[in-house]
Amino acid sequence: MTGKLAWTKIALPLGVAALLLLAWDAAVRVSGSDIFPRPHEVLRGIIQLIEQGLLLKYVVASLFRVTWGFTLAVLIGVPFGLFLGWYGWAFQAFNPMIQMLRPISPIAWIPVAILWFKVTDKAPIFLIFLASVFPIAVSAIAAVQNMQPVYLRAARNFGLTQLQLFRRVILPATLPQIITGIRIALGVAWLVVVAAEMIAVNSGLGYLIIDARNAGKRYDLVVAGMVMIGLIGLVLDLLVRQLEKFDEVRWGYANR
Amino acid sequence: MTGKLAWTKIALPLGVAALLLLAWDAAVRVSGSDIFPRPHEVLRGIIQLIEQGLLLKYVVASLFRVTWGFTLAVLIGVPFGLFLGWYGWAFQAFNPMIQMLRPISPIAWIPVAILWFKVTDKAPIFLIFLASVFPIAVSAIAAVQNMQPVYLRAARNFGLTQLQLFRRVILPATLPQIITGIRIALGVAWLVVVAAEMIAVNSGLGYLIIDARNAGKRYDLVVAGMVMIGLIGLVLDLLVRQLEKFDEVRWGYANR
Amino acid sequence: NLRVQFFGSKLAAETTQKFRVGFLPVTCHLTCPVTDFINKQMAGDGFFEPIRFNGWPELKEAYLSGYMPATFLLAPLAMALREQGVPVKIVYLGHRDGTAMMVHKDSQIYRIEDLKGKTVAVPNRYSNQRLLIFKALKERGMSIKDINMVEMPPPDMPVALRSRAVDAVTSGEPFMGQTELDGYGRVLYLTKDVWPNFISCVLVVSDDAIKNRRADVQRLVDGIAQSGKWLDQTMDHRMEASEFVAKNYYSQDPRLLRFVLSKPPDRVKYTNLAPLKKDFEEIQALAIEAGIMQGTVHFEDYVDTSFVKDDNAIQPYAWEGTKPTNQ
Amino acid sequence: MQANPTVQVRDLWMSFPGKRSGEQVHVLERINFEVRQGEFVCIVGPSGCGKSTLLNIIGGFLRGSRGDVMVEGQPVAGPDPRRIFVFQENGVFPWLTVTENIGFGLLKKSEPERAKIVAHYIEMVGLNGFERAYPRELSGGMKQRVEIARALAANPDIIYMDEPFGALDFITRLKMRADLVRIWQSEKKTILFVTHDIEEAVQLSDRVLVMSKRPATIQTIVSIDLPRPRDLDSAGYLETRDRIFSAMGMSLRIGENEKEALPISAQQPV
Amino acid sequence: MQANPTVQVRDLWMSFPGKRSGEQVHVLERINFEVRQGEFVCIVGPSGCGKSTLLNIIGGFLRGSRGDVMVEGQPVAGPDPRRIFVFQENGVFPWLTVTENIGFGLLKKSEPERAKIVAHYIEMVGLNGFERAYPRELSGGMKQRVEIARALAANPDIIYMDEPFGALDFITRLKMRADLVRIWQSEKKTILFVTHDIEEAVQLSDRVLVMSKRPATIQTIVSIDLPRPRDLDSAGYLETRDRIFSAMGMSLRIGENEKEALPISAQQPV
Ligand SMILES: Nc1ncnc2c1ncn2[C@@H]1O[C@H](COP(=O)(O)OP(=O)(O)OP(=O)(O)O)[C@@H](O)[C@H]1O
Ligand SMILES: Nc1ncnc2c1ncn2[C@@H]1O[C@H](COP(=O)(O)OP(=O)(O)OP(=O)(O)O)[C@@H](O)[C@H]1O
Ligand SMILES: [Mg+2]
Ligand SMILES: [Mg+2]
Repeated sequence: MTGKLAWTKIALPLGVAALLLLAWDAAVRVSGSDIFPRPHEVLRGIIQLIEQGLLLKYVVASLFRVTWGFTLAVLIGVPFGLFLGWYGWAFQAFNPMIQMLRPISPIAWIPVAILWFKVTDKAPIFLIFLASVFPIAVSAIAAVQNMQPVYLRAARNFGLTQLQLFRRVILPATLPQIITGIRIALGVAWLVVVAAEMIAVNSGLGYLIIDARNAGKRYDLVVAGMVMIGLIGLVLDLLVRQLEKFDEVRWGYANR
Repeated sequence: MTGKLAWTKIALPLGVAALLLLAWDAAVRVSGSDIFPRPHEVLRGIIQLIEQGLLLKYVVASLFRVTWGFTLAVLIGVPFGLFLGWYGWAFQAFNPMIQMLRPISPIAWIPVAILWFKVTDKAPIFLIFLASVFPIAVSAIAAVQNMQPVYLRAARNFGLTQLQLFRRVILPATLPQIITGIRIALGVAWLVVVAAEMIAVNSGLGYLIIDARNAGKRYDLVVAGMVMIGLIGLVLDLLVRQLEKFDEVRWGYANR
Repeated sequence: NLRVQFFGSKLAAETTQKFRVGFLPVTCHLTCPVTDFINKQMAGDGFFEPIRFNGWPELKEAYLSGYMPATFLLAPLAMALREQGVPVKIVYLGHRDGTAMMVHKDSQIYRIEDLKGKTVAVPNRYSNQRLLIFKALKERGMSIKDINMVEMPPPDMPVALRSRAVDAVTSGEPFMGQTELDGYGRVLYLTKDVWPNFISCVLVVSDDAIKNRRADVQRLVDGIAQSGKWLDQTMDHRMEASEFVAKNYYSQDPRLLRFVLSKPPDRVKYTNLAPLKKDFEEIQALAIEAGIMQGTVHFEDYVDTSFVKDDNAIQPYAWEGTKPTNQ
Repeated sequence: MQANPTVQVRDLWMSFPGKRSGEQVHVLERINFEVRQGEFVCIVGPSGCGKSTLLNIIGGFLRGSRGDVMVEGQPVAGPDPRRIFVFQENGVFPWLTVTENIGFGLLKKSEPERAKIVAHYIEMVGLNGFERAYPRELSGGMKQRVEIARALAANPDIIYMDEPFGALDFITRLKMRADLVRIWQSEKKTILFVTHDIEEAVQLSDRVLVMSKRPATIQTIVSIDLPRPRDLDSAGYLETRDRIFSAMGMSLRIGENEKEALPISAQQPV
Repeated sequence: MQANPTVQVRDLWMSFPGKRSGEQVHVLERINFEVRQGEFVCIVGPSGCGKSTLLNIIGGFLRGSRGDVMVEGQPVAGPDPRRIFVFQENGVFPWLTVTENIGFGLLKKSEPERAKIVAHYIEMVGLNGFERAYPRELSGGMKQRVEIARALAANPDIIYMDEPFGALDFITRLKMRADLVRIWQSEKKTILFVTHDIEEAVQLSDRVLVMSKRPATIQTIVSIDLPRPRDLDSAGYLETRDRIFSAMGMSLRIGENEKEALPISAQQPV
């Protein structure tokens, strides 16, 4: 059973990946284009980055910025979302503002970021924070508002302080849904890393992509940057999904 | 009661908005900066756009692109997500790919979009689609995987065809969570509209922002674009939330 | 044509279409809209289709994808593309001089030497502004290591300088002029002070277009040359161009363009735009030093001078503008 | 204060907004009764008549459409930790273990004290060995016992119980009844107890409120003056039980839906 | 084929993986029994002993750790629409109205036919007037009746019911029992019925499986050869009932947990 599980967990996605790579390669070859890189060219690009010692540097730089921006987003977005979800008046007051702010592109925020944070790492961190805090807040608000009534009633019955109520009932009751929101937001955080690293930073995978796009015909490096971001995204998502294994949230998941 | 509700629903957010506007105005005045526009300057910018007949044109253009990209994302993301959530092998096979693709910035996809769709409206639509399909798919997958076991069992008991099962049990059971995912994705779709409209289109609110940025010091128009996107985001979110009122999904929401 | 278009064809520009030319809303590409506008005024219709982009990467990618056969491009980038095997030829220049390095007016930076240890923002690695800094520093016995160079989209440079997030900025106009106009930017140098006859942007066309649409290319080069001369003919022409370009092509404040085109008048020049070997050899030498070229191609590879037989013989457009609208 | 009414329901009406048609579902009509302090009152009535609704209004989780509900002299504004509710739907927190669930109402107590109380009630409801299990690992009856233990552990003055023993087997049920009566007697609690088991009502309570079909009114209130422990074979017991049976039969017979109007004798041939 | 075993359970063992300690929770041990076609079998046993687990394994929703379960001659691979399960937890779909829920198993029928069947069962479970209500607008007992109607409407060959009448009041319960027996007799269904009400078991079934405490074995199987309709005052009825009572008492007395070992006489003084 475990043997079979491990097999499908590894072999299936690898098979799919192999098929995709072949399709990609074939498509480029058939199109006769010399603009778009073929998989082995991308690999060569990655190797070149490794040799230059840039890959690790860029990965670390982006991870640093995303980690900060995203952690701040979680630390602020979850409590804020729970708060708004629970207190109707707060929701009425602030929800329209949230809904207005969240669709605004990080690119539009760049001038503000520069003004506030100059050309430091804080500027991209701010942009990443801004893009990911709203999905988290929205999912936390929705999770509270969709809580099962019977837990609410039971909770209200025991005369908890507000803090206890949040800590011991609302948070755990909403955690499974919030984790889904966090997973989506983590993707969004990386989604804006390229825009965020437009700001005068000379490192990072987003910078790599911008720089390679500016360079003549280095789409092998553009794709290399995309692949690296994708791989990191995959690993981070796996890590976040480990949270779902904790006893405190397992109740929210059907047995798979 | 309704009177009071209406009051809080309108007066509270307006109050918050007014406070924010005042704070913004004061901040710009105190900083003595002349780069950042004050609220009335933004209003003037919006009026100017209206007079030039541009505002409506831009709003319609962006709405057109977002509507297409987003609708495609919903039409593909929801069934695909439900499918992956239900069939373990499909999840094993495709989930890693999804997790890899979803953090990749639309900016990085621009070259691909230009190659495939040239400088047509299809290119930004593709980018918007790409950015919003993954949040939708992820939330649909999670929703299926977190379905309450008892509904699953009841559903499996009645010997439905696969299609009936999806249509009559899995979709309605997951809809409340999927709607949250759709709301988040709608924000993400707008989040990337600026990046998407970088591709030589000469209309749209994203284009307005880029164009105003290129104009040296037209931050009044940049902010005007942000405000318009924000207002549209607010309205669209309100519309999507109307879905929550349908009987078929109301069960998923605590009585508010 | 059954070829899979998914990954782009080899710069095969569709011959049936109007000749497309890519440009950005910067003064370096001013001749593109000017040519188009004057043509439309004189002939009722333009003979080419100017496609406005908003940033370098998209412009270049649209060109690479074969969407348009010609475009304005950064000179070092065009050369690097050729070196990377892209069938592209420089046929004419976009302008000469035309940019500046700005510092904050309250800063203590008065000479290039004062940049030591300071943060300087350039648009990207392939911009000629960056090469210009190499040259300026080298001539003063310094090197690129003496400053902290960062890359930044030009639209963000005014804010960055205003908030003193960086000490100096340099990019194409009108962003530099904007800082000066708003009173916080001070010119550290104009390009002509460091690198007379500096070239930042050039007009490039694909080999394919040179072969199959020679007449279109020739008309384009002639038009660009004529409008360049027209611009430099009188200050009135420049003021006129500021109006119609700002309004119809760049959506910028005409004041800004007027400022850039007149203060001083030789801040940017649109004459003498035939590509010369010595200019490009200098650029190439710096590009190799800056690590953006290998040096495997030469002037003859990336420039096609055959469209400019005699630059001096070309006459400015005989068009006196739409004066009444200026009132 | 002894023997003062603890719960007073005066002219209570309740209707739920009708879904589509706009017509309302009238659930409670003109409900009047009082519960004295220290009294054990059972509520019986046909399924769907409004027992849970009534209890929820008294508990402060719902608001009546009309009328007053006072508890300890105050109008009910919301739930209160001195009055614990045992829900008909399972209200055990799925993210807490059995121990944590039972200790939920004891946050103010010190750690060892809490542990002692929790251990006591785990013992009482017979969940030894499942202290660290999560609700998903429990059977239906075990979850119900966790909820009962959680309510008792909080040591409230008033306990509202909505069919608390519904999922328990016969023996466990007897034991829980005995335990509940013991706690009620020794700690002078007030208990309002909804049940669909008439024998249970007669065994437990001082008074039984018999509700009619929806829209529910109070059909009769049957006082049970039998001494405790009650002898289930005594004539008094049997007579009281049969009075309630026939009252409930009546409540059906006067209901609109004649189809459901099974005579009491229906208990004979199945 | 008549009188062939429809359900065969042979040497079935079941244990759940223990949470933290790694030690397993042994639930079923060496379970052996058969159910003939057309038989009505009740399962009784103490709360948490494994009744739901056993039924879930037979229904194909869980897999035993060891042993064979055959239904109609085939090993059980999963749920089957000819065998409908009524869950202990409420399995009514909250997004469907009462009508839609009850008609859920009838997708293959034509629209008018479905409407007719649904109307019939709505009538039977007494939910007239609530056809278009959603489950959140129903009381606990009403939801349970919806689920029963949904199962019966699907007209399966075998019905597995896990405490289906737990939340019903006395009268409704009697009516549902009578209806179930009528359907069972007229349509020759096989029914496996878990209950915690021993009277109910004796009233309904051909045989009663008495399970012991966890790890549950089959304590005894009591055959009930009383004629139907059953006379609840007949000596045979009372004697059978008491045999099961004492078997269940036994099952407690031999359990490990002496605290729970209440003697049968516990039913006397409360
Ligand atoms: N939220 C609601 N919206 C509309 N109607 C409701 C709602 N809650 C309950 N009802 C209706 O109120 C009536 C009484 O419900 P209640 O739950 O009080 O019954 P009950 O006496 O507790 O029944 P049971 O013994 O089956 O639990 C029912 O007819 C039900 O349909
Ligand atoms: N998913 C699970 N994980 C671990 N243990 C479980 C699980 N499900 C049930 N158990 C254990 O199995 C035992 C039997 O549970 P089951 O639900 O079959 O009891 P039951 O006889 O139906 O009881 P009740 O009458 O209370 O419904 C219980 O001790 C329970 O703790
Ligand atoms: Mg009830
Ligand atoms: Mg059970």
